[in-house]
Amino acid sequence: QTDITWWDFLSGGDGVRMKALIKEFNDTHPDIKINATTLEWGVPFYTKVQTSAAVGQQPDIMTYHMSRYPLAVPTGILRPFTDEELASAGIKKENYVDAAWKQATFDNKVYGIPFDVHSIVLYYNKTILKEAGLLGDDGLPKGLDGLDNFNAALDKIKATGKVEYPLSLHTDEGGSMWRVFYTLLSQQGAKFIDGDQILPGDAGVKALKTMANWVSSGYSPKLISYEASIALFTSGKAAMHVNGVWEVPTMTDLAKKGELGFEWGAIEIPNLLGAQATWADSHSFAVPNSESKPITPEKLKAVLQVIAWMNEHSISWASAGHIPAYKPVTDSKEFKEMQPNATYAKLADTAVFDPVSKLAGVAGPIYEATQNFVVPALNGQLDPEDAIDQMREELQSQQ
Amino acid sequence: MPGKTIGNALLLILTLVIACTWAFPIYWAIVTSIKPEQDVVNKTTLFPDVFNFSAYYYALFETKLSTWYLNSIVTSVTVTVVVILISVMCAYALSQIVFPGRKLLYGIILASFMVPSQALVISQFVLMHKLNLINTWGGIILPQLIVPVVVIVYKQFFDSVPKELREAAKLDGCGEFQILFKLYLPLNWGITTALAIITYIMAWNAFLWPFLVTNSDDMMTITVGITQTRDAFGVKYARDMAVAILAAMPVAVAYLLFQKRVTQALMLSSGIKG
Amino acid sequence: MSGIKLTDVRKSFGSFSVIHGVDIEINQGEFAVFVGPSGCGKSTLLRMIAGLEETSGGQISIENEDVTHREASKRGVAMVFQSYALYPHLSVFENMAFSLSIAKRPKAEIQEKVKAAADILRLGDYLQHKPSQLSGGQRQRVAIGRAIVREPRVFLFDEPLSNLDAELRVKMRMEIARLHRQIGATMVYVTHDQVEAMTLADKIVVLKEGIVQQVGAPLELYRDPQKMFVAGFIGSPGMNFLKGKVIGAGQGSARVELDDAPGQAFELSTRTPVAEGATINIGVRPEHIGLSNGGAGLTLPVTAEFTEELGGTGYLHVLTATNAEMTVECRESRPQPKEKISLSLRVPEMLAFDAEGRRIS
Amino acid sequence: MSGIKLTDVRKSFGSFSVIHGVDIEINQGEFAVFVGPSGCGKSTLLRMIAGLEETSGGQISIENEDVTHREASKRGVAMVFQSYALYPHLSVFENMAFSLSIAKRPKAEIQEKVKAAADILRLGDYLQHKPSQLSGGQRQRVAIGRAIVREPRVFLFDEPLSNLDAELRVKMRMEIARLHRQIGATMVYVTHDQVEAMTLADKIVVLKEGIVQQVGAPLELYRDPQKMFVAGFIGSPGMNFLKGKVIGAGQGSARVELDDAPGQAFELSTRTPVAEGATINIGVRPEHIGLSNGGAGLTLPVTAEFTEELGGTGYLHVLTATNAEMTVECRESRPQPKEKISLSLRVPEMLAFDAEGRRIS
Amino acid sequence: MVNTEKRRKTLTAIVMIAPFLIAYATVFAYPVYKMFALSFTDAPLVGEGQWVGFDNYIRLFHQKLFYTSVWNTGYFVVLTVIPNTLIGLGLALMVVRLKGWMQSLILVLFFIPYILPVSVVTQIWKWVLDQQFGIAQFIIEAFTGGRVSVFRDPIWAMPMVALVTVWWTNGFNLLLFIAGLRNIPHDYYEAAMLDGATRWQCFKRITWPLIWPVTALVLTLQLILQLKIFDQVYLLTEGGPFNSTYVLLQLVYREAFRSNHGGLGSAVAVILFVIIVVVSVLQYQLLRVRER
Ligand SMILES: Nc1ncnc2c1ncn2[C@@H]1O[C@H](COP(=O)(O)OP(=O)(O)OP(=O)(O)O)[C@@H](O)[C@H]1O
Ligand SMILES: Nc1ncnc2c1ncn2[C@@H]1O[C@H](COP(=O)(O)OP(=O)(O)OP(=O)(O)O)[C@@H](O)[C@H]1O
Ligand SMILES: [Mg+2]
Ligand SMILES: [Mg+2]
Repeated sequence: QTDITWWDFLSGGDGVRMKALIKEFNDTHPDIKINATTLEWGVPFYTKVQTSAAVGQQPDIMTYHMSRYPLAVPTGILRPFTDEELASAGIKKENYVDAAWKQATFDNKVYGIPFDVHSIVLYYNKTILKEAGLLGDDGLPKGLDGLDNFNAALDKIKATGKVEYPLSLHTDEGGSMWRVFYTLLSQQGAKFIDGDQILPGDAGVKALKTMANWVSSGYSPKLISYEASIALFTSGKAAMHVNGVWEVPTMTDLAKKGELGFEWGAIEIPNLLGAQATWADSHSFAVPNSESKPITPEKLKAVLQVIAWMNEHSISWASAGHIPAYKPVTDSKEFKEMQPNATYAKLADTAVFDPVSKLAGVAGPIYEATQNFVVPALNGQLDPEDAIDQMREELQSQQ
Repeated sequence: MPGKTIGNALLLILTLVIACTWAFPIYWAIVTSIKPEQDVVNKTTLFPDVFNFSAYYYALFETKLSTWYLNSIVTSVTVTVVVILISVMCAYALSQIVFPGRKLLYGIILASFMVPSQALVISQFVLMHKLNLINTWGGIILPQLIVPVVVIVYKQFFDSVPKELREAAKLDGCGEFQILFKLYLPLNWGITTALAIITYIMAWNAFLWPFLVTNSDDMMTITVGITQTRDAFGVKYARDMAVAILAAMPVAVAYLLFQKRVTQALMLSSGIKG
Repeated sequence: MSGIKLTDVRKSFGSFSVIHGVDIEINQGEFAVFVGPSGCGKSTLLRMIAGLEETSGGQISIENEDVTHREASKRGVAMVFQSYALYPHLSVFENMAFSLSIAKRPKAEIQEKVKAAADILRLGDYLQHKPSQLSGGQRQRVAIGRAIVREPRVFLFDEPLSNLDAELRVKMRMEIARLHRQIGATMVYVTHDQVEAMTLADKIVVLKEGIVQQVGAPLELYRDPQKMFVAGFIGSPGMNFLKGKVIGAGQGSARVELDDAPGQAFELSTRTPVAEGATINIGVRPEHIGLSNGGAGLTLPVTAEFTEELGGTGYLHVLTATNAEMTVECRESRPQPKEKISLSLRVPEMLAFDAEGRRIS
Repeated sequence: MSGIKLTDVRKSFGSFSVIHGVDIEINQGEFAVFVGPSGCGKSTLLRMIAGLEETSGGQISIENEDVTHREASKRGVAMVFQSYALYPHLSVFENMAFSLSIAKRPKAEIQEKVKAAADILRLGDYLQHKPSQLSGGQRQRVAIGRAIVREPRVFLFDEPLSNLDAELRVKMRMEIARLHRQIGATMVYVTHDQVEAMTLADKIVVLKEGIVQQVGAPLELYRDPQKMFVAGFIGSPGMNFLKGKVIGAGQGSARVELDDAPGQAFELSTRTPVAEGATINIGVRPEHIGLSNGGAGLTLPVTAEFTEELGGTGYLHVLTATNAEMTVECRESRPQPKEKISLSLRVPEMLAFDAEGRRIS
Repeated sequence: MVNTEKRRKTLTAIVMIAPFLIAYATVFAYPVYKMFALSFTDAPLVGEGQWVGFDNYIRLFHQKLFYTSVWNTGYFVVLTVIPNTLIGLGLALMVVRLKGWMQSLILVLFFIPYILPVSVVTQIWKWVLDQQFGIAQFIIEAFTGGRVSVFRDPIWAMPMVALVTVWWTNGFNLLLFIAGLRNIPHDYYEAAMLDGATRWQCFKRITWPLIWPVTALVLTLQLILQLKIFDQVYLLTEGGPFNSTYVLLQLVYREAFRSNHGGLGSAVAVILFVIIVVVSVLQYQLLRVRER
């Protein structure tokens, strides 16, 4: 029997589903045993990976954000897979979403296998939107496209007097705000990093001012925590909520238990600033590299087997809101009928991944800079123009 | 003198109000933990409408709380016992036996009192790596074994034991170890309890070091472990509170049971000269 | 047989010499008391006998064995401390049984010996109590019991009663005397209270600054002190001293005149020759002074100051012509303060000392 | 003028009654001593006078003013505590100046008053010392000094000497007496040591279980105690009590036979009538017992036990025929232990008490 | 003979000291040495590095975050040490007047936070102070007119971390003070009362000077303890917002464990070490002067 040490950062609905997958794998594979550890998402997870690999106590397999590869690969923290290794496990490039696969490939070496594509969506409260006259007959919101329309809609919602906030955003944290900021940036067709320039032009300021306006106008709460941002929505105190697809299970579960008190839906983030675009990232599987204690071939074989199996069974992962990276699954009928995924699945076509840079990625410098400059600016603690300037300067210095 | 009585009653009420305010966050955490998650955010009531223990069910059966309990207990108890044992012997020798270098040694220990062990995390981490103790109980325990204050406090208390007692024991035929374990230790049982409690609380509550030295959630102590259940998803204030309360429970219950003795023991340490 | 013998025993702490060549012999079964003012080295001497203090010079033997360099626990001595030094965490029984259980004696034997000691000391009812639950006198008894249980050759007591109040002290004093009669072991008892010394001792050793002043039975020291120090130290209230001058020296006798009673010269028989004109100290005990004018001997005019009243007896404090203080025992009359009275002293009851305090009569 | 007057004063702690209606009058300038066994309520009474303890009933007046419900600081009393209660962080000077500086008196006045008190108490050299640098006696003097400085109408002392060793106690006792003579204020002094009471008091108040037993001058209590308790309490060593029976009762007199001296009936004059056959207690002081066979009065055959030797005097402990213990003062001879001897008691020196302890002769 | 006696004593002493000494040398003395040694190299967290002299220190002295951390650590110490001491004393003065079970109950209420693990404490306070649903927001609203996300506000963050710390650690100080107050004999107050002192005068002239040794002890313990701040900051604010709560130990953690710069991390640790030693020596001297 091969024991596999598995680390992930998945909790909430993700965690439940991943645990179920692991259990199923363990049950169906008596020769392999996955011992899973869940660590805290973000900085703590990637710090642990770092230190454990340094002392040769790294896991055999771990989940890894695609956006971090440019940061991770040069530091040698990831172990590349050879073509033979992949082939022997039956992992084929063509079965995976192309954009995602590419992200994990450097110098023709594959450093990780994508598992999903996930993005942010707009959750909405049908009851309230209807009252504000913003709900179409198809049950989808209407009149949200374009910033002016959107803001007018927020006003209308506010005018109903039914909610505290028309739009709940997780305004106190860099990660969440990066996703919104990057989405708004991309909708202007702008890039975060262009060559060695960071945030060229005014797009950054515009995106940030848009967000700051929501907060200062009282549409969105100031500096609230992740949980509170969701709770505002689920408790009916906010009409709309921008968050990752991973919160879909939260809504589904509450609705199922009848605790939600309203009908909900989720759509792609509306086109506010010119072009349809949404931030996206991928979860992937990777193997940490360790000089002191490299992974043994048997374990590697088992690990690849696990990865292949996980992808093949990723339909249940889709129920966590994600879009699987394994094409045979997304092509399946089952997936195509899954709600609300089907409603927003088209966002995959316009998804924008994080910039390919060692500044990018979860728990990377950009996240930190967003925390330090974007968050205060959108909460009115810093002038948006200054914030963008300082962010630019800070990141430039780290480039 | 009725004025005095009214003054005292007012003072009592004031004290009571402050004390209740002081403890309110704990009450609030408990109340939150037994409310249904939706009630938590929907209604701010000081008392739950319905009792709902699903958060506890979750904390107990869907996290590794019991593993973390075990890790915490094993490491904290070991740390406490070993710290007390090695410190008491060292302090006794320093206090009662004349041997060359004793002043120097005591000086070093006194100086170590000021050394922030937290500043040593890097080199201790390196050391644990060399000893191959990362992510093990031993790794958690070892660096917590040196608590110079314990030696210093013991020495002060031993210094103040009347020397006649020691002489009487000597005449009664005791050797040094017997004097220590049959006389000095039981005589200073109060301060031993205090030091053990303090050491235990320190070990149980230690965060930074166990956080650094453990990797897998099977090795984490409870203090570190519960920061790992901070789901990044959904609304689960009640769960967070339930987990927190369960984490605090063993020590809290022990404290409440032995409240008088703990208080008395800890008060002894006020006699320590800094 | 000799119980304890000290031969030229010396002790210094660093360069500070505390005991300067002490020779004492205490017979087996004898009750010896070391007295002397505070700091004279009584405790040090006792602790050297116990082996708690190293001996810097000389020899200590117990029952004819040289124990000078033997460990304390092997000398067969037991000590009762001023502070009792009871183990506060142990019950009375455990306190008394401590030494035996350290020696790993059988349970039954321990039980029996403690029982016997407790009976002697009437502690039977308190065996399960903790020291803190006992009165001062009971604690003292436990401390003694702890010593008895070990059946030592020598008992040492270091001011065992000074923590007790006056009443209890008298009682415990008697108990210790009774104990000595009962078990008959050699005992050495240190005190700075001369009443205790007088009432308890078979033999008193008077120490001063690490030097033995005089050794003898209580009444011997009282009646025939060799030094002025001893004369002043023994007896309560203390002896009165009056300054005088030798106005005529003969063979074995001298003519003396007191400063306070000029013109009333008298003849003293002397053991050692004294020079004419030498200063001399005359000692008279309070109970040997008469209040009446008449009677034989010297008449001393004094002024009464006040009387300390004890009921039957009173101690009258007076000032002499030269403003020296004197104490007089009075049984019947009580002069009023400021009253001028005359005291009568009888020559045979006077002790004479030379200027260095050596006895000359 | 009356210094302190207590009228039917009562005190209970919760439901536990401690003082049961005490009436005492102390004249201005008088030195009154409260004595009694431990726990009899002496301290409580004193603290009520001071105002540190509320009064449950009755009236307390100081110099004819009713102060029963006045605050402690307004009563014009100063108290010296057993523990001295010197402020350890203040120098001797500051300790003595404390009350004045609390009252915000001018610097010069404080300086002067403290100086004066320090002179009286011979503390001049120690004004800058901290209490911890002083000896026990000096601390006691500072505590007194702190009281003097306030120029109170009344000084209260609660066992001020019980923390001192025996020698120092005697000395401090005299100093307090001297102080009283010097400043002449009303003083109330609590002690459980009857020797202190005898030597210091103008008036002794004997308390037992919160009830006044007898009030009077020291020798009055000594010679004419109204209760057996007082007779036994006053005098050192204590009075001897012998049991007897009334074998014939007359008008103003009774025939009594002692259990220890059967057949030697004697006549006692009585103040209160006694019934025939009643048990009676005869008290005799140790100094009123003769050792010689001859002489008038009763002859009591006893067995000598041992003698406590004091030099001039010795206290002989004897056992009577019925195994009662007695103490006899002896001045000349010292009977040997176990020796059978006879004591002679003279009837006029006997005190008789009935079974309840009330004086009958 | 005298020598064998001495030798025997020394031997016993060595046997008694050995366990402590061995532990001390390995997990304490050696790491201290290693910390200094590492700070002069460019070693990663684990593994050997090159000797780089004072490069690490020079780098630190050019880093803004370093100064921020030093400043914040000091700010935190000021915010906790003195309030903690004063509040402890104030509460002790109130509690010590009570009797019996009432006193026990109130002591329990004040003391119980002390036994909670730090992560529980931070969890509870995050919830109590939650910007949307926190119950304490009612009070904050009453004072500021609006809700404040206290751990995300550069002005509020550090004081709030300090508040939580005071709440968490005050129980122990309270106990020390109560014990100290109980050790002041009642006689002193009675004597002062007879002398006509008011309550305030009693406090100023008797209680305060006599409780001073305990106060000094509390101050010293607090100072050393609070300089080592990491846990609460890490769990409550992670150093934000804009590094306004970034503290030295966090810098150690970041450099060594996140960025794998063992050498630079050690240099920060050395500086923290030096600061603590210097400050405690200074305070010790200061308190001693005050005592005389
Ligand atoms: N360990 C020591 N180091 C230095 N000097 C000491 C030591 N022990 C005692 N001395 C000194 O030796 C002298 C005699 O002390 P010792 O205790 O024998 O006196 P003592 O007669 O018992 O007095 P007391 O009646 O006060 O108990 C004193 O001057 C004391 O200061
Ligand atoms: N605060 C109190 N509460 C309850 N009972 C008390 C209190 N103070 C004293 N007592 C009781 O009152 C009685 C008299 O006490 P008090 O202190 O006056 O005795 P005392 O004569 O001074 O004794 P001692 O000689 O031992 O000092 C004792 O039984 C004591 O237990
Ligand atoms: Mg001594
Ligand atoms: Mg009393």
